[in-house]
Amino acid sequence: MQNLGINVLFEGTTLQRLFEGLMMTAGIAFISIIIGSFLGIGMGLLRTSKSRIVQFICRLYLEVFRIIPILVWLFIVYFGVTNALDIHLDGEVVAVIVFSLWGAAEMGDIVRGALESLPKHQVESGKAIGLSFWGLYRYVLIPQAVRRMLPGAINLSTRMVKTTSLVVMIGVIDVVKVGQQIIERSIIKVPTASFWVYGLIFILYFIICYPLSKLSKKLEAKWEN
Amino acid sequence: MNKENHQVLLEIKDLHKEYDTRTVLDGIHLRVHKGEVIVVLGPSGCGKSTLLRCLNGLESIQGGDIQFDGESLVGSNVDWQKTRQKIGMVFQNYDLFPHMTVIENILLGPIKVQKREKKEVMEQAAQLLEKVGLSDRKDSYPRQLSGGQKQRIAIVRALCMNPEIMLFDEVTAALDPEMVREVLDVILGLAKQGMTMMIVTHEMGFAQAVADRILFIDEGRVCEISEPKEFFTNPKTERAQQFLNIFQF
Amino acid sequence: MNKENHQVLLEIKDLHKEYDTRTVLDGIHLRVHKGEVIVVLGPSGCGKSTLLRCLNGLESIQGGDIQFDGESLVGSNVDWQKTRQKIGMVFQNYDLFPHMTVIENILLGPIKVQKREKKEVMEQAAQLLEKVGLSDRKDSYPRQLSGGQKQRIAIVRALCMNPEIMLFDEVTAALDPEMVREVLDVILGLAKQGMTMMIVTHEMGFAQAVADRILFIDEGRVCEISEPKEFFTNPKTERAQQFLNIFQF
Amino acid sequence: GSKATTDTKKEQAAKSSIEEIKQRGKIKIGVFSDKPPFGFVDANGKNQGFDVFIAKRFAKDLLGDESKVEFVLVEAASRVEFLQANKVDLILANFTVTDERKQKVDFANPYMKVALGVVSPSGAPITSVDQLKGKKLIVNKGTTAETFFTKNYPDIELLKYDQNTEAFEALKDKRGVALAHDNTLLFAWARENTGYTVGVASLGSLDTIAPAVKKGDKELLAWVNTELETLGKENFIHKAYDATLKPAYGESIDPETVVVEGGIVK
Amino acid sequence: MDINWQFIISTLPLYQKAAWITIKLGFWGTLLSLVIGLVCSIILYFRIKVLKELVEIYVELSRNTPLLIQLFFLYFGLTKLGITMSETTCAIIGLAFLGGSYMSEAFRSGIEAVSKTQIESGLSIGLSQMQLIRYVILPQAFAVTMPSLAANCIFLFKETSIVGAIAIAELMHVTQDVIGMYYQTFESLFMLVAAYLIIILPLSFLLTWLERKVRYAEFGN
Ligand SMILES: Nc1ncnc2c1ncn2[C@@H]1O[C@H](COP(=O)(O)OP(=O)(O)OP(=O)(O)O)[C@@H](O)[C@H]1O
Ligand SMILES: Nc1ncnc2c1ncn2[C@@H]1O[C@H](COP(=O)(O)OP(=O)(O)OP(=O)(O)O)[C@@H](O)[C@H]1O
Ligand SMILES: [Mg+2]
Ligand SMILES: [Mg+2]
Repeated sequence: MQNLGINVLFEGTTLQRLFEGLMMTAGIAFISIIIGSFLGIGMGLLRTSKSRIVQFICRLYLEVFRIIPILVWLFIVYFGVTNALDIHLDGEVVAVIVFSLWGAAEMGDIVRGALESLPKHQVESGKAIGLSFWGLYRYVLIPQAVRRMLPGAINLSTRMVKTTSLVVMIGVIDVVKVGQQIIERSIIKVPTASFWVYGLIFILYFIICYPLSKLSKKLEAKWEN
Repeated sequence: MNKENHQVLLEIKDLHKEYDTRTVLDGIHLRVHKGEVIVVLGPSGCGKSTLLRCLNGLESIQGGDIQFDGESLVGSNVDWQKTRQKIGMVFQNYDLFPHMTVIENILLGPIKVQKREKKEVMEQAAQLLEKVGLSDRKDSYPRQLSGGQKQRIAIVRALCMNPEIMLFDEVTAALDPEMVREVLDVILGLAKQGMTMMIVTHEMGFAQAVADRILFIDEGRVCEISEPKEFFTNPKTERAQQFLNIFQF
Repeated sequence: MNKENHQVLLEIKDLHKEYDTRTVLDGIHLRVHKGEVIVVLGPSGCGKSTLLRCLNGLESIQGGDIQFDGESLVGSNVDWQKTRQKIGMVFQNYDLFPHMTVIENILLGPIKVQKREKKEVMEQAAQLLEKVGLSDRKDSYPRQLSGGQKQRIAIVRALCMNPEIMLFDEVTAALDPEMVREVLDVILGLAKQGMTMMIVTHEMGFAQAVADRILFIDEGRVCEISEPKEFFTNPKTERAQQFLNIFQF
Repeated sequence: GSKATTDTKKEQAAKSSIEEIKQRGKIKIGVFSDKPPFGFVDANGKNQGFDVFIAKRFAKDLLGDESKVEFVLVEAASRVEFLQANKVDLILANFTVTDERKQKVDFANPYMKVALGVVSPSGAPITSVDQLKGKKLIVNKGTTAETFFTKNYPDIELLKYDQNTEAFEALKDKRGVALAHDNTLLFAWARENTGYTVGVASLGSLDTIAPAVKKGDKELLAWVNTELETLGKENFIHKAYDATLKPAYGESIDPETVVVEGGIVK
Repeated sequence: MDINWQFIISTLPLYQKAAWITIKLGFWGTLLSLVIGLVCSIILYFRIKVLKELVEIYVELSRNTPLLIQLFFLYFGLTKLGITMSETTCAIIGLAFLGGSYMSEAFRSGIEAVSKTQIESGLSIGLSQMQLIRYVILPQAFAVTMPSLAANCIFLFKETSIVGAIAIAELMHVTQDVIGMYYQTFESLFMLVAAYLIIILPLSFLLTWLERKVRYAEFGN
């Protein structure tokens, strides 16, 4: 029986499909992380604005994305927004949109934290050598903030990778779904399939996320002094 | 000290500065001539830092006028970015940018702000580094430097913009005595070369040695302005006498 | 200064301290008598802080012996928790516990470590606070105090354990001159009351005023040990002379 | 205002739905990817199963080639949304007809019927639903069994799982005393897993399974119904049964308990 | 948009029950996470041999793999090894397993943020190691790390949505289930969001309040 179980992984194109599923998972996560990071930096800059209204709106945006589950967002965008605007978007695209927006919210908070943690005299000494507002951010603040936010950002990234399994609700086949397809196909004949398939997926996730968290630890240590 | 005859570089007239409703600077008058070194003394919280920060536009002012090089620094249409290039400032906290090497720190202003030629700036930087004895630390990061070295680099960074006046705000307050000396020696050197400077310091020996005039401030007002010898041996006001007593055991 | 006749409280014999392979203290000898005030001077990095830290068990030592109150502080069976109660120490950085009020800071040691009666400790604390002029700040948090006030509280906190000796490591290094004075006045007061102390400081005037003996260290070795008047006017070694020159402009 | 626009949109969709599919050259059909033997993905990544078999035939008859179908893989909880948001033209995902669902989508005539069964360990067999009172019964989310028990036996505690495998695993782990599902599947499973019997072989009224189209899509609905009628004449659903269900269920099950030909339940 | 209020009212009891389950799971999950995180971070602080390595492996394993699969192993896997736990127990353990590593990281960075001079001045008034942890290190670490602890709490409460996979009728489970049965998608999602708001907003306010309180001493407002 045990042998039979692991054999499920090597039938036909199973491994290839698991790999494709993994790429879907990782692809959606990484594209979203990248877009989300850029949006998040903008968001973080906005959140340091002195305008109360801007602050309020940004805060609201963050809380809305924090509290409303991602699944709901996927439903809203995939079924609701595309229908209301009468456009068609692929599930993958919607997934990227939703995860990017979520990433932007969370990343914005991380960036804000990083910017606020910079000593005030950095701003002043930047000004004192005549840097313009943008020069100040471009050369002085953002490069320093990036270092401080990296651990948090990478942490967020692993969370995003792990959350992608929800996209199956809008018809995108991620690695977990592929796994379930394989398991279910073998439901009657190979009951131990689930152990092997989930075991493999567990390892695959670990393979993606572990280097990330290792990297964050490394950078954290490197930039500590 | 006949610098009084020189051209007036900076003129402060009846300067008022308030935080919320608290008056911090209450009618400061001062004329700084080209090449003159003014040391600002006064008890903690009297407004010394605030005065320097106002000159550099880091604080808005509530009344009076500041004339720099014949132009007013008051009002909303002052081009601070341009003005700050002519006014170098070094703070107490080592304010180097920690993510850049020494030379990157120095080049940032001249190249990105003043749009000067890299080669020319590099030469100037090399000269200045030589002068402060740090030619070999060009590619170090600030964290690899001692406090005194950091402050000397900060001075070079400011000088490399070719400012017309330098403002120093307790640049040695957080340093060990030997490092204090390193930094103060650099400033003494600048004084000899005729740099116009305003210096806030707590080193009385240094103040006496470097100053053309001492400006003693108390509670936001100018209490006394006199030559150093006179100030230290024979202060006019009782407040100044009290202040000097602190340093006597 | 006839304290030499008093009982020896602390005896350091041929103390060696290494970090990795670098020798930082290289055979220090010193005898501190009851009621004596030793000021430790020396250039930055010479090992002053390390010396004090060794006395308090914050650093392990690689050779020599320390005798405190007749007992050796070397070896693995030293009860540091007990010893540290008799050795008060105040550092440069305001090391009050930021999450506790002033009085909680003061009571922590006496009550949790020494298991003394709260009431009795409270009385002592009140007296000491009175002495340093901070009776009214009992319930403030450290962040609500100025640097000088924090250091005075840190001294009270150490004193409240009834130590037999106090170690001060540049307690005024990060302070404004007026605050420096506040804190040094407290220490001067302690000296008058006959507290045994070892003080690392960069305030030469104060050192001269407070010290019974000056210990001048250079590169981990005792260079000179003499009475303050002699040290300041007529140092025996060239190294000491160089050191003193730093403070002259 | 918004209601009016949605209405016109619906009409437009209704008017031209077949035209649109033909223009597109592909019919989008929502199927399951993890519910063998109805809709699943085989070892080579191809969609297979009873629903898929029928879907391919629909494509062939509508567009002339069975490859002109795009399978959209749906989940039980999002089937209706896929229709409403025009993500698919048709749902062929083991979709049980219920009154609630009729308000949201238009069902065509059925192509299959199910009866529920209850499987339990042979050692402690459950032979009537009454035995289940106060005990835990395992069901699958989004299945007929779930709807049936929720509606008719609200006092039976249900343990609901997403996947069939999980449900069967849970039964093996004795998380519930029995498991309710389509009886056909249960028979097939019990045959492979000794020690379990389908104690309740058939339960409640027969539910039917039908293709579903977007609410108001009269044209496609009519086409599907005619198609089912035509297919009935050649006993196509039986062929589908032989090709997809029989390998799973074996000989012991009478196809007539499952198959509905011509869209008419006999 | 027509909202089917009748449907909403009819599912109210269902959601209410689910909300309590979510709260219960979130509460215990968070509480256990805090305990695990605390213990782990203390082990890391003291660098206790073997245990330290184990903690490090645990943290990496738990942070870098999805809760869903962790739960399957707890729920289906352990049963094969003869350990059968109820759904709720599995869910709480799963949440604690995941949350523990997040909390441990938060505490760790908090402890690391406590300056060396604080530790030394604690030692110099004669505190023992345990007293040092109890009176000096933890209170300060707590104040520093409170924002990330709060974020983790909210994260864990939301993460309860995963445990629906092992047949626990929490909010997400119920929502998906109701949608699958009745297809009142909008209404069901509306209920879900409302329920999360009702749970998480007060929680968020409570945590902000707590954060203020904890940080007041050290940081003021
Ligand atoms: N941002 C601010 N908001 C409100 N009050 C301020 C601010 N900055 C400074 N002050 C107050 O203004 C007064 C003058 O401050 P300033 O820093 O100029 O004093 P200083 O003479 O430089 O003192 P020190 O010697 O301690 O540096 C002080 O009473 C201070 O409390
Ligand atoms: N933890 C450490 N590891 C390695 N070397 C150290 C460590 N602490 C101090 N040192 C080195 O030991 C020497 C003595 O240091 P110490 O802090 O005792 O000097 P100091 O006399 O107190 O100087 P300062 O006046 O700057 O405080 C220095 O060269 C220093 O670099
Ligand atoms: Mg100042
Ligand atoms: Mg030292």
